[in-house]
Amino acid sequence: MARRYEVRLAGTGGQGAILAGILLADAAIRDGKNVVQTQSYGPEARGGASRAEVVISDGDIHYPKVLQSDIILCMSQEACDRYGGQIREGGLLILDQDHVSRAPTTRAVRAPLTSLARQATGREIVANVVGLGMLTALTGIVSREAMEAAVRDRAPKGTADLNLKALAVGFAEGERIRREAR
Amino acid sequence: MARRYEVRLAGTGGQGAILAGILLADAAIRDGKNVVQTQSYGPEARGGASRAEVVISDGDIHYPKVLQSDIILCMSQEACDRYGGQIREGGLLILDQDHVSRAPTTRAVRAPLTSLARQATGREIVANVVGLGMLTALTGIVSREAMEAAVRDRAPKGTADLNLKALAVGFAEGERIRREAR
Amino acid sequence: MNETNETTTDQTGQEKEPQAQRRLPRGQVTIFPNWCKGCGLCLEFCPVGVLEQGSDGRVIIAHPEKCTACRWCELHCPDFAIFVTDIEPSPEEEIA
Amino acid sequence: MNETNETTTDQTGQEKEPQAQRRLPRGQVTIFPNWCKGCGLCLEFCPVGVLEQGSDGRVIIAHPEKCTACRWCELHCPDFAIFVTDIEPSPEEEIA
Amino acid sequence: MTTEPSARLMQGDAACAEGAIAAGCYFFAGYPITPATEIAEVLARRLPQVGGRFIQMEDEIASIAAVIGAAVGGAKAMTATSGPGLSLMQENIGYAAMTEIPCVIVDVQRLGPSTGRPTSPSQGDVMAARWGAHGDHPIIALCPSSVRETFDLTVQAFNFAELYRTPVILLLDEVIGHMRERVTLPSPEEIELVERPSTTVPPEWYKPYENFPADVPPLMPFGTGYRYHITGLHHDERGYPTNRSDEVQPWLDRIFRKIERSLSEILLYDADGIENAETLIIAYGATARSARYAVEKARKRGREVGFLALKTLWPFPEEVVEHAAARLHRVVVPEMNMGQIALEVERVIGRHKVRRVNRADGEMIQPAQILAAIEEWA
Amino acid sequence: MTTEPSARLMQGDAACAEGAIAAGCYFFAGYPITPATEIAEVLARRLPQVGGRFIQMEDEIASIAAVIGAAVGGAKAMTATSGPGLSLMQENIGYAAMTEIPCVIVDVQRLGPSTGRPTSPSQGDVMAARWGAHGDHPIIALCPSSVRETFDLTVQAFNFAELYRTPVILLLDEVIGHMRERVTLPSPEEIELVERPSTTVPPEWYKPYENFPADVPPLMPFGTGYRYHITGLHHDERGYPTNRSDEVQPWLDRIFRKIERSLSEILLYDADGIENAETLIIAYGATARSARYAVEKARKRGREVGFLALKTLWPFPEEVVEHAAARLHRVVVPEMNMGQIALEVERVIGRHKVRRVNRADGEMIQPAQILAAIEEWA
Amino acid sequence: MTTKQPFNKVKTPRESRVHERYLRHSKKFPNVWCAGCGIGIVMGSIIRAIDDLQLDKNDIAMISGIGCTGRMPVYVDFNTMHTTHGRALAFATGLKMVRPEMKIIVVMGDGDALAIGGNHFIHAARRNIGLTTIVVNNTTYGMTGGQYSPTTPTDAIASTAPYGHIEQPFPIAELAAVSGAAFVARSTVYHVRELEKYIAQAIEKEGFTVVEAVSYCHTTLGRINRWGTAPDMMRRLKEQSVTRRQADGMSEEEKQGLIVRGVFVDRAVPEYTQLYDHIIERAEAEVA
Amino acid sequence: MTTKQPFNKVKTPRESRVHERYLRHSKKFPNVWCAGCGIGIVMGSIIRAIDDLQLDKNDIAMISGIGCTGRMPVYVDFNTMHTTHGRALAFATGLKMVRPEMKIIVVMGDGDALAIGGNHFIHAARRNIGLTTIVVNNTTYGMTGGQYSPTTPTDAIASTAPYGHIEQPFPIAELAAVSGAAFVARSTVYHVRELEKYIAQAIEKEGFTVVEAVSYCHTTLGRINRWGTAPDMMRRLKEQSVTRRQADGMSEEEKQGLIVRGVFVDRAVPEYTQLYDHIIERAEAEVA
Ligand SMILES: Cc1ncc(C[n+]2csc(CCOP(=O)(O)OP(=O)(O)O)c2C)c(N)n1
Ligand SMILES: Cc1ncc(C[n+]2csc(CCOP(=O)(O)OP(=O)(O)O)c2C)c(N)n1
Ligand code: SF4
Ligand code: SF4
Ligand code: SF4
Ligand code: SF4
Ligand code: SF4
Ligand code: SF4
Ligand SMILES: [Mg+2]
Ligand SMILES: [Mg+2]
Repeated sequence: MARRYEVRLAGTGGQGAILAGILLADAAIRDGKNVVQTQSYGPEARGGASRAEVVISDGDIHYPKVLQSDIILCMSQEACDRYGGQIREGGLLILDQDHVSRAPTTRAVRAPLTSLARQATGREIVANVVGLGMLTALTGIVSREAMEAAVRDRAPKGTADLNLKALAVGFAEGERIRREAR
Repeated sequence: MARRYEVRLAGTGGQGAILAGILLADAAIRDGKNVVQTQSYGPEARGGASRAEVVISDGDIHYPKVLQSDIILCMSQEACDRYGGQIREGGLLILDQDHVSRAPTTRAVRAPLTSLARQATGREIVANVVGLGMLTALTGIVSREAMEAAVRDRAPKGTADLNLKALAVGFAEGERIRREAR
Repeated sequence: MNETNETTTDQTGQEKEPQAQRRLPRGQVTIFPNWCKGCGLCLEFCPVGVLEQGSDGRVIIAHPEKCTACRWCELHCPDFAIFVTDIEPSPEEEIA
Repeated sequence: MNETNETTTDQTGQEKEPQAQRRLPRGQVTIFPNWCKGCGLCLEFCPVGVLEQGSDGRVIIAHPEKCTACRWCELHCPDFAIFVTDIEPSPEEEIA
Repeated sequence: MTTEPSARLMQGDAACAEGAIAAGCYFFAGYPITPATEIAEVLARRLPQVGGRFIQMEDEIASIAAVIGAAVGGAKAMTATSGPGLSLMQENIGYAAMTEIPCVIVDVQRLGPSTGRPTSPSQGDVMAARWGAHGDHPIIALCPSSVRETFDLTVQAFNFAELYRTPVILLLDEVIGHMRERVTLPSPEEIELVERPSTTVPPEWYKPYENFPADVPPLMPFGTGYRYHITGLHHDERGYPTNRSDEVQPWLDRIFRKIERSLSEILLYDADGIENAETLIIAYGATARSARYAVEKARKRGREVGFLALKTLWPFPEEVVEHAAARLHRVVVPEMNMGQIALEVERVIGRHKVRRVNRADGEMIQPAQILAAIEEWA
Repeated sequence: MTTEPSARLMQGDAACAEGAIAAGCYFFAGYPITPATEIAEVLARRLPQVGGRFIQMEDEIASIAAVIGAAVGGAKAMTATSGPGLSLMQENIGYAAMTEIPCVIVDVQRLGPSTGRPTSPSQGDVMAARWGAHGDHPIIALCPSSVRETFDLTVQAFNFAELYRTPVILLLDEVIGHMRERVTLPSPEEIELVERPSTTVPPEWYKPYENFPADVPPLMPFGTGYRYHITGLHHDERGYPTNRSDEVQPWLDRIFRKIERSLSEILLYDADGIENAETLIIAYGATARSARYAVEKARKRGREVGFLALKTLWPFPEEVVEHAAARLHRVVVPEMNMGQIALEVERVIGRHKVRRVNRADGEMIQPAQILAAIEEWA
Repeated sequence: MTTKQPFNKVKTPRESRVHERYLRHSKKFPNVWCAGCGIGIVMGSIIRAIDDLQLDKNDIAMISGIGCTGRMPVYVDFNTMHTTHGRALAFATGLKMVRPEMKIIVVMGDGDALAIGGNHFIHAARRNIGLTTIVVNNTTYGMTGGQYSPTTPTDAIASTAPYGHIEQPFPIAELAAVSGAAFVARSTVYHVRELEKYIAQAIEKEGFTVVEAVSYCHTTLGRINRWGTAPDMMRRLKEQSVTRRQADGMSEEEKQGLIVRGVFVDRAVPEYTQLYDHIIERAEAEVA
Repeated sequence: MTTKQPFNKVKTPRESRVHERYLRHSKKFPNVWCAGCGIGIVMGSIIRAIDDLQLDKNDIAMISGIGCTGRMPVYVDFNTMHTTHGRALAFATGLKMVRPEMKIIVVMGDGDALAIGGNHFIHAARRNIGLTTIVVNNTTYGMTGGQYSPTTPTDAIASTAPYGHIEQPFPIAELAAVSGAAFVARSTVYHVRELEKYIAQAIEKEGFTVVEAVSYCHTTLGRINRWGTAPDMMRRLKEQSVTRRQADGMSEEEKQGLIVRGVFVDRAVPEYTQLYDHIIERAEAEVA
């Protein structure tokens, strides 16, 4: 079986975890990869905690859910409490430190996604895309161009620029962290 | 198995075939017999052709429908066309000659039940009970007292006398025919 | 047009004695006995008593000559068992 | 009772300078931050601007002293996260 | 004229209504439908005579809803319908299973599918009774084959409903529902009644969906001081909605367990001649009468025929059937449908042992058809 | 970034909607319900773009009714719902079966019973799809396990509906319906479409329920000059109500026969590794994905595992399963329910060969559970 | 003076023997209804109205639910459909959506239309979809034998109200009006000419239209309440009904128990399928 | 002049912190509703009304169907039941029949009450059974994400009406009135005091009573239509509503799009379960 990458994106309703999952999945397709994105959320169509799961592979993807995450992005404390510990040995845990104070491991990557979003765009709502930028930069699981193309095409009408800006900020932050880690 | 008597009473909706079946069944119980009465009729609860079947026995009655009739009372041509031929060898077929002109056998007993009812009570509606009286007299399948008691108890409110009169007429007519046949 | 109400003119303009005219049938009633269920609506509401109940319960045309072609019966028969045609006086009648 | 509208009497009958009275808090606002979802209803409709949005999105009591105990906020908070008690002037205030 | 004073002529539908009254039914909600209407009509007269309440609702969905509502208020409650109404009730039958509200649903089966032939009998709703509602849940379904059995099983249906906090479906058919038969009803003392179990814990401690110690926690009626929550969402032991999968499966396991562990009480049937049988007949409802007739005829002809008349259809008496058929190679399953209980029989004893006898044209299975199946195979 | 231009990310529900459009669906009526709402939302936008019509009705009963009405007008028509809605639709699904009106009903299964957990997956409606409506009638039910298969089977569902004049139920589950997956849709030329057969006989001779020569008489749309009658009552060949039992059974036999004689076209499945298998896994829907994962893992561990992924659930592929399991003693049937297709598998191959793997708590069956069943038994 | 009929000139008004052109009389008569039932009278009014309007039979559909009234479509030579109890309007809505050019007449009993079917009734009215609904209001469930219906008069005895009925009846016309119907009228089977006229108006009008045809069921509710024969009940309709104009001058008490006949609503509201055509235009423009 | 709060005499009006006595706050908060949703405001009004009336919590049942509004019962410390979509009134009818002494409050969304549940709504009103119905009318299906509902304004965009909505909305209050309700009133979540008053009146009144509480759903329909935040939508309620008295002086055009607040019906009609008591008396007399 081809290598499976399993990504989990989690937050509270309205933080855009699911949109982030869709963007990541879309980018993977642009990179010629196979991908499956699933999700779970609160009552019926709205509200509550929400999470997206993205499985990326070069081959077939049978089981569509995450078995053990390679990458987790947590945008709320609740999400971190619930999923933060389920990362595989050597996996990457990204936390929005504006919302997460306690983490299950010291090896998590922390960044103030929400503040970065606000500073760069004036809108906290794009913190998810900042996170995606970081994730892209830190893992290379999808290419930067694919991610940009995905954001450009899929961002809600009239918000493409805003989101691309957020993505760039995230990407830069990711790059910075990578450099520092080296 | 104890002897089963199978009786079929048939007419068009409104002629009271089913009520006749109930009265006969009730009489059989008063005679200490076992009895099952079933019925079939037109659309949903009302109208259309209707027929009642009564199975009387001293023992258990398993199959509740008529297999081959011992006795048939036909109050309409349609009923006679449909059921008249299904009588067992040696069985009794009673026809209301006011409504039935063609019969499947010459050995049927014919009587002007409707006219008798009208003459005796002024109401054609009790032709069914006239028929029951005849049937009782001709077959003895139930006792006259039981039949009278059934009619007395079960006739629609305020019509007991009317119905008893009709029964008596039918009984007399049956006796007459029996005498003649001897 | 006329001075009294006692006489009227028919459509041909011919003067007629009212009694006679009233007796003259203006509608011809037909019954399909197979469809008639003998409900009694037509006969109970026929304004002039054309119809009666037959011995088999179905309706019969007892007084055809009385029919005024009002068509109450036809319009109300639930079974389309009765209908009425307008009759124009036949030549004989016209000269009667 | 008074000749001008400029001064009023409080319930104790004491005369007061209106400016001062208006500044006097008449309601005490309490917030349960755990229940507040930061919807903004209370702060947008508070007639006197008592409330503001905190950095975590939840509401904070920025100007407690302005509260007139109108209870708009309490009655409209969908999350029962804010309530208001009426304050009777404390002894110090009464003699202030 | 030698009348036994208590013997009387009674219709199946009326026996069902009288059985309900005898069982302590306090509330009936329904919507007319042939051939079940008579049950409503009798209860419209009878219930207020005993202080109970009858209501005709705007449709079948409302009827079963009202029945569940009344049961939550503490009443023994029932509705009655036929196939089309059963289809409409399915969503709320599932609700009753989910919330574990006792109630009785009578389905007097007529010929389907759809409007079919309303005055003709059928046994076409057997599988719909088990599987009609979406999602997984157990159900109890009983099926009488005489007027007296209709009375008895109606009482039993109420008892099971209360004992196991579950909807119970009583499957009559047009033959049984409309048939009048000589019947002697039991006296009130002879009738064993189950009253709804009550709790002794104080209201603050009450858990309407408690997993332990019993599998059937008592259901306290609304208005008695026990304030709690009922929901068709998956819920925790207190009845509050839960999103935790680890609270769902235990609940589901419990509601299946509460039935399974009481199978010996729930599974009702009559068996005879099983021991020496060469051929076994399995039948239920009106068809059991045809079958019994055929069995007696066949025995007269010297055939060793065993007869299993099922009264409990669901849960399906797997062990009973397996045991009865163990030694045999020939099992005949006559049904007024295209083969429904036969599927279960096949599942339990293997497809190739089973000879189905079916008709779904609105006529009873004739004894001759069953006889032919016995002979053909012998 | 090496994008194949036609590959795209698509949600299962959207693929269902696009499949409908590709199949020529002209009319959709529905009522929102999680997790099927997206199908309606996509079609509300898409249908009028292609000249079709969308309506949101007041409930699910009205939705399926409107779909049947539209189909009578000649339109390919569909509705989509989830378990609670399926329960409500049952009466009219039976009507469609009785009147032989082609239509497609999508049920995106969520965790039941009752309201259950609306955003969680389940396969709890498999039996309800077959048996939910009262009375006897056949049904076709298809079940995809990927986004692309959802598209394909939606097209297939319309084709079967028109070919066999029958309601077809498409059983998705929440995983498949809400999942987004890379998918390359077929081009229009690649899609095989069935248009409703038409008659050449003059209107006076037209018999909408003719028994011969074909088992599927053509259904002429209202408004095309063929005036005839449609009824949920049992009817004769012209469609008029009949009380004659000798007209009922032939009709019933025909509607079963029309499906049975086309089993080779209707039964869709994927099989692999059956020949040398020691253990067989039978799965469908989202669970087929868990199973496929487990199968590959088990094979890596050296086990000979056969895999049968069912796409047609009803009619149940008896012969296919019997054949696949003939040599075997171990068949594992994992399902997100308490065991529904397992019942059929048991019926066909015998209870004792079957190992059920079930969960009905709103979580997918995990590959490890299936693996364990394989190992445990090996 | 004897009538020699063969020599008379016989004038058959066009509408006379109208059934020969509109009924499937060959196979399907006599009909299932009880002798004297008003449903057949309504059927007559409908076919005469259609004849007046000179519509093509191929363009007409008649759809019903279940009940005695629901049996009507089988007799008429249109595109006919006998659906499930209460759902006729929902079936008809689907047909209308895909065949907007057809004239669709939905006939229902009071139970069919307003008990189990009440929701579809108010929603079809709200949508103002182009269907003509004819409710034969015999104030009971005839088919199942005289149970109380949503229009049974308070205090009547019914087979499920042996001690007297305690519910208020729906005012059908008013309910349709408040729900949004474009045309609403009420008449009775006694007033056949008026009924026919209202039915013709309703069929012609675009949008959702309702004609309540008050009838009776002498064999069930009538019998239980000892209201007499079909002619007796017909007489009651005549005596107990007034026109809207007559009713306007009456107090609420005076109106109690009376059937008010007339047109209650006749307004211009855009019809649903026509509005939907605009949606298609907009959508097609969007993709173009 | 600084406020030394500890020394002030603090007066908590009885109704303040009323949630502490009526809500199951311990386990069930925060609630599921989106920030700023009006459903919580209606819940507040209901418990304050109940507090006003000094009812015993054991005698109160709150029953709902499915929807965001349908989630209300889980929070309140009464006998509570969350039923199936649209059927709450039918469940409540059964409960009322066997527990006539209880005060039963049925809370439903506009879809729950009037789409799938429309029939039960008009029939409960016709029967005049003693239930208090509170319809939280946010003019959409909130729970499923902003589809059009029976009260969505014509021309609004909804997730299932991407090209604009072409149906007329139901006038809930008028529909309840014509169906037979004993008391009908309408207010909004802006006018909480009024709402609370109407709810109290509705609970006290015997018979079927309806309070329509106009709300909004900013996260679904509001977002799709760019109607702004919860406060923005709250402002619209304030600006777009008038009292019945104000409306009386207006033309139909002027009233278009306005929310008319007030009591629409308040009449004496005998309540169903009380009438049924007489049936029982009659029946018991018959057998005695
Ligand atoms: C779902 C369903 N419920 C109940 C019935 C039984 N049923 C048949 S007709 C009818 C009512 C008939 O009353 P109405 O609609 O007023 O028509 P009428 O016979 O009076 O013309 C009922 C309840 C049915 N066929 N289907
Ligand atoms: C039988 C059934 N159909 C559909 C649904 C899906 N559903 C849940 S809530 C809802 C509508 C909610 O709208 P409304 O009643 O107005 O309540 P709100 O959420 O707006 O308060 C729907 C359609 C369901 N749960 N059950
Ligand atoms: S109205 Fe018609 S059916 Fe009735 S008696 Fe007259 S002709 Fe016969
Ligand atoms: S047309 Fe008028 S007058 Fe002539 S028979 Fe008919 S009802 Fe009588
Ligand atoms: S109204 Fe309530 S929830 Fe909203 S911001 Fe104010 S305190 Fe918080
Ligand atoms: S009580 Fe009135 S003044 Fe005080 S904070 Fe609340 S809204 Fe503002
Ligand atoms: S039962 Fe009543 S409504 Fe039905 S046909 Fe007879 S008279 Fe007419
Ligand atoms: S979706 Fe709308 S109605 Fe539901 S909680 Fe959110 S704002 Fe309220
Ligand atoms: Mg009626
Ligand atoms: Mg709503």
